[in-house]
Amino acid sequence: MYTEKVMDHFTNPRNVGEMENPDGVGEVGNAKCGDIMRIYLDIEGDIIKDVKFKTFGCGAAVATSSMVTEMVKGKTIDEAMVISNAAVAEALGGLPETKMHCSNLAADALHKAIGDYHDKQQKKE
Amino acid sequence: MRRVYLDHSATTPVDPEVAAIMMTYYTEKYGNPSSVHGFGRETKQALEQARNQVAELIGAASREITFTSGGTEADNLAILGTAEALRKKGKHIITSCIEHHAVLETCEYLEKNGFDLTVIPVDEEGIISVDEVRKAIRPDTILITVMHANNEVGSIQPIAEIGKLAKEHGIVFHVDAVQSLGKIPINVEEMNVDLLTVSGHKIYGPKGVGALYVRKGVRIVPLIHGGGQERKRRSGTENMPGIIGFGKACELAGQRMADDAKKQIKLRDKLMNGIVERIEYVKVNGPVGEKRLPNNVNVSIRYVEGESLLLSLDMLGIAASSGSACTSGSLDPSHVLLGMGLIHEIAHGSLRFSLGRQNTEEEIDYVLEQLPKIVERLRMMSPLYDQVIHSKQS
Amino acid sequence: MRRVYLDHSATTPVDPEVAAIMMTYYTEKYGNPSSVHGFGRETKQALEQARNQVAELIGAASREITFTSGGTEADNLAILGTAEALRKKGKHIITSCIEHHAVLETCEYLEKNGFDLTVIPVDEEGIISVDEVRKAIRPDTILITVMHANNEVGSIQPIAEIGKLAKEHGIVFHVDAVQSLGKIPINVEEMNVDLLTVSGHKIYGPKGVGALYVRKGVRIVPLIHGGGQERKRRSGTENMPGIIGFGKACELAGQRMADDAKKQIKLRDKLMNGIVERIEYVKVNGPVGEKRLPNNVNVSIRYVEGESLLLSLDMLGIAASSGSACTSGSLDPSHVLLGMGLIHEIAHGSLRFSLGRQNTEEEIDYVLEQLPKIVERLRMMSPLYDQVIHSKQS
Ligand SMILES: Cc1ncc(COP(=O)(O)O)c(C=O)c1O
Ligand SMILES: Cc1ncc(COP(=O)(O)O)c(C=O)c1O
Ligand code: FES
Ligand code: FES
Repeated sequence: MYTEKVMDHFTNPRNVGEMENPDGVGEVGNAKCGDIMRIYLDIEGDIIKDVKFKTFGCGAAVATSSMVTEMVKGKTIDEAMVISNAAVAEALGGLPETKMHCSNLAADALHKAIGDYHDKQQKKE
Repeated sequence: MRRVYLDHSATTPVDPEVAAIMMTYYTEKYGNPSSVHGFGRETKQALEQARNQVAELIGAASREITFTSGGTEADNLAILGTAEALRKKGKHIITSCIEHHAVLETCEYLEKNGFDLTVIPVDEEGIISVDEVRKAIRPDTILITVMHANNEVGSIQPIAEIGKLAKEHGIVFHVDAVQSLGKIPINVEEMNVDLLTVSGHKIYGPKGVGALYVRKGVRIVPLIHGGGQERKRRSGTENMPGIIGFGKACELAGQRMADDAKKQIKLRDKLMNGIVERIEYVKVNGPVGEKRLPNNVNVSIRYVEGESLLLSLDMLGIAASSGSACTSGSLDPSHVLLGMGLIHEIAHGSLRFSLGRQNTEEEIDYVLEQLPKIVERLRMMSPLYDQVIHSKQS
Repeated sequence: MRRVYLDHSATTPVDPEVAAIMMTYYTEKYGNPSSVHGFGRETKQALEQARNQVAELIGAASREITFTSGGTEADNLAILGTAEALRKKGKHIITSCIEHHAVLETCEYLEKNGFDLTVIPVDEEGIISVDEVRKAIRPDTILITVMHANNEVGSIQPIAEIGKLAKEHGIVFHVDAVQSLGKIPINVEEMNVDLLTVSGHKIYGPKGVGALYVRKGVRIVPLIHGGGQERKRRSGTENMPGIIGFGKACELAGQRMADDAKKQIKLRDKLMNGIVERIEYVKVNGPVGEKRLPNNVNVSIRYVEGESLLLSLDMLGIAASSGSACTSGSLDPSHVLLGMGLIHEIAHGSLRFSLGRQNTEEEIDYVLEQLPKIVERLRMMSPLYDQVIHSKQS
């Protein structure tokens, strides 16, 4: 069902955890299946220095969460903003058809966390 | 790697004795039972013997057994066949909210085509109330279709009482006994059942074969038309090896039922209690004791998701199943758990272990050793569990 | 006793290689392909491989194959499923008078339920005229269903031409290819076929499994509702060992088709000519040469009755079949032979030998040695033959 890469990220998820005083937090629930993901960002300048996640969801949800954290670490927020659901799925070597929606969780949470970062910045100014 | 199969409600291995007989009918006694020659006659005889073996396990007469390609087809034949036969008499059908998709989808198909459907709710243990069925009966009710035992939570239904009700009102009564066959006694006479579905691959027989019991005098319109096999109820060249294997599996099930149940109840309770003792925030789904199938364990483990549990168990060689939305094509968690009143979030983290003849106490120990570690790891990843920990600490 | 099996059109033995693979899936790799765990995954993969093996033999894509419980179910799914899907578009269906009961009975069931049916006649060789089909087409025609090769007389139909016609008129085209699969090439693209029925047990695969090819974009309503297996086209736990066996049998059939045909054509002609040479008052039924299946011999032997012939052959270990009314439940002789214009009396004494991979020249010699004696004996008993002799003498 899942590719080796998906199973690897599911078994050894990268960047699991929380963050004290994150610069941005995004949480999304997957309306379709009830799964939840939360992502924390540590941003310096416009570079994503560190990232952590927590996910309640299926194998694909966990794997895409883990994958997306790897993909954004060290990137600028603009680069991170353009990471799409499809790109995450592709980076994992693909997902089963019925599981494509799971990748929404990861990308959406990321984008939401960046949005949160922007909001906080604006408040500071 | 070690492999522990605990998904016998999904399907079972074929008993070696059953497989050996089937083999003969694939390669040596391959005649078509409709043929006049010796190759045909020898299989024809075996066909009637198998029919008898199935009939005996449910207290029916041989002639009342129609072989099908499985439980799903038998459910369809029962429901669509009755609806078609009685459409002039009435258009109301009663079923329950915890039926297998083979029943629910078929009833819904009829609903879309002009029939009226009443879906009876269940209590929190997953048991249908006879009273609710009584209240649902209308003058134009033509069929009541409910399952004997539920495939997800193992709840055993009050079939004999519903049967009595159906009989009093002259309503055709269909029972899906796919999960109960060979696990608890079935008697179509005592239960007042008119149509009863059984399937081979849940009782150490082959996949691709099942049967519908049709009480003498009850009329159903065939689903599959053609050569007129099975007394014109089900056309198609008979799946002889499958049928013979199913017959043998029924014979063995009859002999072993009491022993199997005794052994499995012990393992079931050990596993269920062990999980509750070792893991926090666990809910047992379904009834306990007499009203539960001997081989079913179903628990909801909060703050973790079912598919992730399954995958993690699988990596340790443990095969189970889940009512999680994430394991099904549809995106809703199990309609059975939701029907029992579980909220989405809890239904999502449910796990079913279904025991079989070959399982050992040692295997249960292995599961009880591994499962808590898996849950711990997944909870560490879960944003929902965070909140529990935090609120505890504060 | 010596046993010569010449009834391969009724059913074939399972190839030992096929049976061996199936065995593994009964007792070891028994997982349900819908399951998340390893037991499920290993069968899921095998399921898709089998789908591919079937697809290849008919020039289709994997996704276009839906597994069923056999040829009969596939025929029903094609016909009922199309009728249901297109009932708002039109109610006219075209078929031929020599179809298998799985097609004819299903069409007649629809006719009883408000559809219009045109049954195309055949010529004396048992071949449908494309012109007749053309003439039958109406604006409300939704389905043309004809067989590729006839099971009784082996006549091969002009499928590609009818397919072209169907395509031109935008009519769904279903072909029952149960008898032609593995015997002559099939290509759904070249033949312009939308739906195609195949079955396992006619090609050295297992009984109880078949498939329907459904061209991408063609919509059919399912016959069997439930868990939504087979892309929602056919619910029910997949008959994995059966499906895998069928897949393997298709692969083998593809490899062996040319050789098998060559060998069987030789035996076929030897048997057919041998009978004509050795026995008086014999009529060959069906076409000769290219338009006949490589493995079919069908003759009417006047002044004797089919069942008596079969029983006499059977006593010598020879298994064949007959179009006699006496061997069927119905009391009319073969609708195929009658459709070809044979009178009752002649159809009654018809005999079909259908060859298979294992048959030898020596077996044919044995039949040619025994059959004349049997016919002689039965004719001695026949009052019809009396008259012939008398009229000859006088
Ligand atoms: C209660 C119940 N009914 C029907 C079925 C369908 O039977 P089959 O798998 O033989 O199609 C199943 C199993 O899948 C079942 O558990
Ligand atoms: C032409 C034809 N169609 C359909 C069938 C039915 O297939 P099955 O025996 O797999 O149900 C047969 C054989 O019985 C056949 O010869
Ligand atoms: S996130 Fe629920 S199905 Fe994947
Ligand atoms: S005489 Fe007996 S059936 Fe024909």
